[in-house]
Amino acid sequence: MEPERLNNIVEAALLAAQQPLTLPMLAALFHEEDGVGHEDLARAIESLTQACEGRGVELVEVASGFRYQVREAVHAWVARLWAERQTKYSRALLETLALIAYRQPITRGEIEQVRGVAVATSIVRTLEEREWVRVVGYRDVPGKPALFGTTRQFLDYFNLKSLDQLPTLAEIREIPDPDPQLALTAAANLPVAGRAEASAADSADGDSISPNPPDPAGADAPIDGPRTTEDAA
Amino acid sequence: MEPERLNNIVEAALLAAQQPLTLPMLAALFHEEDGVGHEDLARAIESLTQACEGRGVELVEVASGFRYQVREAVHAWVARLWAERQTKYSRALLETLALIAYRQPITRGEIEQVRGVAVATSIVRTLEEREWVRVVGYRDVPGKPALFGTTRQFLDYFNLKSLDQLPTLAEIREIPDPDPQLALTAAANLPVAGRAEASAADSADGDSISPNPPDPAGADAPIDGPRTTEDAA
Amino acid sequence: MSTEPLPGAGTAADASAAAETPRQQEMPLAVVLGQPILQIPQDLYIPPDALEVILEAFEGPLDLLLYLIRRQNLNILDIPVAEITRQYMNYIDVMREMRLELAAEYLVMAAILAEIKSRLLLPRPPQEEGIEEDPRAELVRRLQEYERYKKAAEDIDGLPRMERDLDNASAFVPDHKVVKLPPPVELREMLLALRDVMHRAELYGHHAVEREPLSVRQRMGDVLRKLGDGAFHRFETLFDATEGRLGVVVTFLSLLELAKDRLIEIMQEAPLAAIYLKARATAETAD
Repeated sequence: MEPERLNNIVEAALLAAQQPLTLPMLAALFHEEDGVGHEDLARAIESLTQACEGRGVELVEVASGFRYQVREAVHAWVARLWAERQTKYSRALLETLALIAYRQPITRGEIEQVRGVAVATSIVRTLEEREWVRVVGYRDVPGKPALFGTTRQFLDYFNLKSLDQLPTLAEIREIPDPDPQLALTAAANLPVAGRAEASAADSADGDSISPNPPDPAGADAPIDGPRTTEDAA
Repeated sequence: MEPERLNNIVEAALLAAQQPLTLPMLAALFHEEDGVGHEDLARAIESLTQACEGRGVELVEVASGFRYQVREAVHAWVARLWAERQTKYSRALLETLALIAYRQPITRGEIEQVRGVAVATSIVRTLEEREWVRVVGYRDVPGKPALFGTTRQFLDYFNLKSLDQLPTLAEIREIPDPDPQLALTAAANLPVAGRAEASAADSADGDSISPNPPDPAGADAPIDGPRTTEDAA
Repeated sequence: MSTEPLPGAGTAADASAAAETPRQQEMPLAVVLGQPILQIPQDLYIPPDALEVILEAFEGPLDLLLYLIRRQNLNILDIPVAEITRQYMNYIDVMREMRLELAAEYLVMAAILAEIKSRLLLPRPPQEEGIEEDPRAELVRRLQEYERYKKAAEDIDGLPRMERDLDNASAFVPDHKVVKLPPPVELREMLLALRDVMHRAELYGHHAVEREPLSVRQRMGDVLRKLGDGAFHRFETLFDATEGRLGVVVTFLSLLELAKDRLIEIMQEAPLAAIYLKARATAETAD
């Protein structure tokens, strides 16, 4: 199949589908005689992506595939098509979502421990109804609490390809020498440790509170030394 | 507003809206300060229409306004996005097919005799449309009923070189009941069934437990159900 | 162009432009007497009416503590427990007055603060000094942990997201007809169906279930189709030499079966003369 025709079909299919399409899904549109392989499709995507430059829409890849979407730059105008649209979420919901995203799999109890307050059932239900989170298993402790994780729809909604693209989680600031006297003076001078953590797999116990000196350029330096605090009891 | 920005907004709005937009509807997206008149919008539409040349979609005006739509020329491919798997075949159809395979050439009356119930015309038609069975002749009795036999396509679909590769009736009698556990082992002795058909409609949850030959690495083993740890309540 | 939201403009810019553009509006912390309150008051003293609603803006005791610490620009590691506890208790008192259903978490936090304060005040036996950790450490750890995810939630909220910042682009599909794909069939399903129907018909009982060459059955169909024109066909034309001996045998057996089944006629005018075959019924004779 000539590249131009292939491009046209892929463009039309992506615009016709109501959800993102993966390469295998696109490949399924063709018959064997069309002789269209994944590389051909990848090239078509590439070419269509470039063709969007300077236009009001863009072709992006999110977790569940490729989609055309309205560019952020013009969305303010386009959004007037929908006068009433709820696009705001409560802090409680966003914090719960953040904990599930960064610490999954996580139980409701563990979320409550970090947030210091109970998680309303309605929040969990909303997140599940939006299909942003789902139960991925159960923890083997009394009560067998459900473990929550995020879904592809969550990533799609927030325009992400994978969890790795989430904003990096802020590093915990160092805990100074536990001497209260010292702490009062020393702690004030400690810079904020801003190490970027790339992975959402980063779990609570994996948070190393590292005694490294501040390194302005060291955003990516692996600071995975042994934990030095004993407050995790 | 510069024409390029205006074009982008109009393009994005038309692609974001779920129905055609009229010029007044488009005009309502802009503020007075944007200084966008109907002539500007008409020019934008004109320019966007031209930009569609040689692409998979076109900008057209219909009774209720302007919309982007998939071009006729690529529709045949795009339509496969909505290829629907019909629901499973009925028991009656499978029995009819099996009797035709094993006792061909056979008339509908003879099938009914064995099954003890009438064979719906729709069943025969479905099997004929799928090109698995066909009329091979007629029996010389009053009414000259058609005799049915299976086709090459039938063999191809079930991956058989000839009908002799089907299990004998004696073997069939020994097939254990379709207990999910037993099915996996018993099916291993049967010829491979079900040609794989790539389809966008084939979603993960649609995975049926298929009697594919057991894969030693277990990669294809149908253990995709909801994970239930043994301690899950 | 002046009122257009700049591409990529930050949220602060949006807030000011919110009135004229369809941009997201900043959610007020609270609405007191019809007036939105966008900022948490800088003073500790808050009119009790306002406090009631402002407290709803806090996501719990950790959030409230963080606010108290941050409001005074204090390093979180450096909590002056006594002062923070005093302020916290002030809030709790007002909350108690205003909201009977004050969340227990707030009271638990008050107890924790009181405990930390008392432990800091108590002299410790010299041998334990330096071993026992700062009584504030656990609280600090929790505050830090909470603050991380509070920030993470803000970051997620800041991501461009569907509906608010982005939208699906889609084109109309004329002639939205659905291509129907037939359902997949497993051979096993068909065999199970056959097993059941055989059981039902008790065919196993009075039928020879020994190996029946199914290829003969198929060949019967093939032969019938060849004879489907109703004309006489010479016996030899039904055989395909390229199939070899087995193929010839299969064809021959199928002819015998067809004859036995009264589906074909076999004719020979004279001994050793050519043999002709003909279907006993054809589409033309069928009505």
